[in-house]
Amino acid sequence: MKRFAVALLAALFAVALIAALLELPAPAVDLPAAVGAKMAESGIAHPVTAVLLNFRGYDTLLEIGVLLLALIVVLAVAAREEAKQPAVADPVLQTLARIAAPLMLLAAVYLLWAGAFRPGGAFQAGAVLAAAAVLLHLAGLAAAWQKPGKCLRIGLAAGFLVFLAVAAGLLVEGALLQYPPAWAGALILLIEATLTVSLGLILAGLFLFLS
Amino acid sequence: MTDPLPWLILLPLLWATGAFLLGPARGARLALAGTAVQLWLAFALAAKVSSAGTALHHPVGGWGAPLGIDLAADGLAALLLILTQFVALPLFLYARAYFAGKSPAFWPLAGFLLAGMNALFLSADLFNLYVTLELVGLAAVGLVAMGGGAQQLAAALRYLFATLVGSGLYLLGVALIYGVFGTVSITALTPLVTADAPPAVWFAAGLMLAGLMAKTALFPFHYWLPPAHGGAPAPVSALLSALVVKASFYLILRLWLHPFAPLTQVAAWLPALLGGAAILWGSWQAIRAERLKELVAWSTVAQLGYLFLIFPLLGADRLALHAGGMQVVAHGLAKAAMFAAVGVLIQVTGRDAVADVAGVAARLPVTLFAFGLAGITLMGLPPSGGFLAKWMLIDAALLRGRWDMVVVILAGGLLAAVYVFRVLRQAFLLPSSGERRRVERRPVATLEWTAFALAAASVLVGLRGMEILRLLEAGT
Amino acid sequence: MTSGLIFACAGVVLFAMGTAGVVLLDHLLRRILAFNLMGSGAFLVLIGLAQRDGMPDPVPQAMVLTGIVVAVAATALALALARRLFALTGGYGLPQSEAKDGND
Amino acid sequence: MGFAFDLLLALALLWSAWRTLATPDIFRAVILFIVFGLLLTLVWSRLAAPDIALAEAAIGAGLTGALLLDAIGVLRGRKKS
Repeated sequence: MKRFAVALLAALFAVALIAALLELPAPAVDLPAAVGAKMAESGIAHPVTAVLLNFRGYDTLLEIGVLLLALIVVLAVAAREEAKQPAVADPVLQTLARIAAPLMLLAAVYLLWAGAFRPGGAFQAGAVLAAAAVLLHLAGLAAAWQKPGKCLRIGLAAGFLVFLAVAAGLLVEGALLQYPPAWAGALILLIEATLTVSLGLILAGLFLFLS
Repeated sequence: MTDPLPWLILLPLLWATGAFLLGPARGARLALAGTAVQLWLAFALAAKVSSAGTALHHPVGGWGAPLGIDLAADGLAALLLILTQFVALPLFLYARAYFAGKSPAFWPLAGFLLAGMNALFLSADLFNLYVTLELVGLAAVGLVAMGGGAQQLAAALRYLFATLVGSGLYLLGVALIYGVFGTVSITALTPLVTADAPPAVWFAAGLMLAGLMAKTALFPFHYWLPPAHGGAPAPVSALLSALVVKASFYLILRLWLHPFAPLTQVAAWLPALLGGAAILWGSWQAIRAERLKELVAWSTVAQLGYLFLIFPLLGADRLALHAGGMQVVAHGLAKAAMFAAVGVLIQVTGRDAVADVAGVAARLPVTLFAFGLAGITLMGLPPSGGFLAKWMLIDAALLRGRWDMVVVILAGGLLAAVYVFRVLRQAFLLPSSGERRRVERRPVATLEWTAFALAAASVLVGLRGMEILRLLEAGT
Repeated sequence: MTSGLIFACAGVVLFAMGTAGVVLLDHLLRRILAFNLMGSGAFLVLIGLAQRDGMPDPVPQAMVLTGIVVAVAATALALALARRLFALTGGYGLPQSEAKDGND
Repeated sequence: MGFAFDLLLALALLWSAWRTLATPDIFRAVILFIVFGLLLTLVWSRLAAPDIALAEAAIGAGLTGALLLDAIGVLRGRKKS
């Protein structure tokens, strides 16, 4: 009964909303034009990265906070689970991982560099780094992580801390995260580079602390 | 540190990360120092807002809305910022004594929770608000799960799915708003949203408000609250019940007043109806609850109901807005005190059934006094903040001839008296059995006195009502 | 009808499906899957609707990137809790509410 | 031509989502979810959003898929023993 009612409600909602979407006026505010007009001041040549790290960089700062927070919860909850025995080593997978991991590292560096003027950036690069770590783990070449030591903790938090430090430092001169145009490119690159490492560690950690 | 707005967000993020790196002992000290500075910043902000008489803005990145994200603080935001830091500071003292270094995840999670709430109060951008909602929601879920037992995990998961569906509905609303208007800045949207807006905007308003109501545990979306707030460790329950549900309520009020005012008039009776149901149902369940913390958690469901009564009464006389602001403050202080007191009772007796507090008053007078003072606020007796809130609410209802609401408000007060006295009667009048006394632990003084301080504040805040109402006038 | 509008409509259906799934399903991992579908639906509406005239818009694209990362954080958190609950109870589902609620 | 392709892609996306929720076997549901993620990657590139397509493939389908597969691996292993 409940099942049927919820399904019916969802279907009605979808039909009504789609009907509402088919007759919309043009938007009153033209943000893509505003982004285009300010691109030169952003220090970045790729519009999506410019929005992500400059125009709406504050969203990104909080989002890294969310990710770090999720990792802290995973650590707190998973710490009590008994350690699993290492995965069974599969020679084919091992060879594949040995070849793929360095290539993925290269791909991450490329993606980070590319983010300044074409699709790519810290998130994609970090995800590729994490994927490399997960692959090594699945091939039995890297153990699952136990409780993180000092170094690993610093690595996990470094990206967020650098981002915070830049945000706070810029308050001396102006608003939160207000990059001076001359420095914007360099500061964003610094943030992105540390973020790539930390994101790679955090995303890999979500997997490796759990398994 | 000229502008307090960004620092109220940066500081908790900094000490949260510090606590993650340095461990619980130093983390607790960082948290206490950081929160003390934040409290000072919140008061400084309130003073600035009051003297300016309008909202303060801070354009993040220097771009300004709609290209960038704006932070904005009006009287309502300043009030909630003060409340949050003011409640969190004693609760952190309490938590340090309660956990005694055993719960390493508490401090970083509490820091992210506070950062998320402060960011939520200050944001003037609908999508940025989505990120802050997730920050608050996930931190709160993590804190509930810290207990580690199967029941706590189940409660945390139930809470997680409720909060994720809530923010999912909110996000779809934001997507529709961006699609229709091309911006998510509240300031830019306010003149654009009118009563003849396309149907998609009505959908968006409905989705966003419904999602936030689910997060605020408004009846009938309250099912997740009693197990989550009743099952978490006492300092966590206090933080969640006193503050976290208020964050999503604040956002409902904010959106109701600002971009969506032309749309919401027609449906103002709906939240009030649900609020009335919450008062009666929540109080009834609190009266029937067997466990102490469950009783206090159901009382939160009931007390949140009062907040939703204000919507059809909002108007030029601002009585209802004042009543809402006062109720948020009074309940925040009282509920933090009550959970803190109950935490002491449970720690000392080692049991959590209402029947187990029999005769405990002789040994824990301070704690029971704190519970009673908090109860006075919840019942709405003078001179407490709760009295002032309910008085103004009744006044606003009478002005509009809403006798039905007056009846519900008075009935809610009586029912609150019943569940508060249920506990006090056990503690003061009934004799305790001797075999229980032997297993009891001695109370920790810090725990008792922080609970008492919060309870005393919840009563005394009624005497400072004028200041609070004046703050609410600034730019809201 | 542009690509944007088609996928916005698909996003609405996806969102409705996901929400119904989170509400109705019992298996925890399935509810996590349903939550991810729900989020993807909202992202599709955001991009599809903003680009209904066929022009790419970097602002919602950046928002969706943020949203994807938030979603994976929520998913990992949910999985950690679900796995821990499984280790304790041996069950995939949530035990019936201990609060006498009458709402389940 | 583009319209027909978009329509087919949207239908395939919805079908994979539906099967993800309706399939009785949880392992199969996770695999279908990964397929869904890959189809979504295609959708993002159709919408001229290559950044999202990259992120979806790496994070949405890849990492989330790996997390889920690992979770059911554990659940299955425990159930047998």
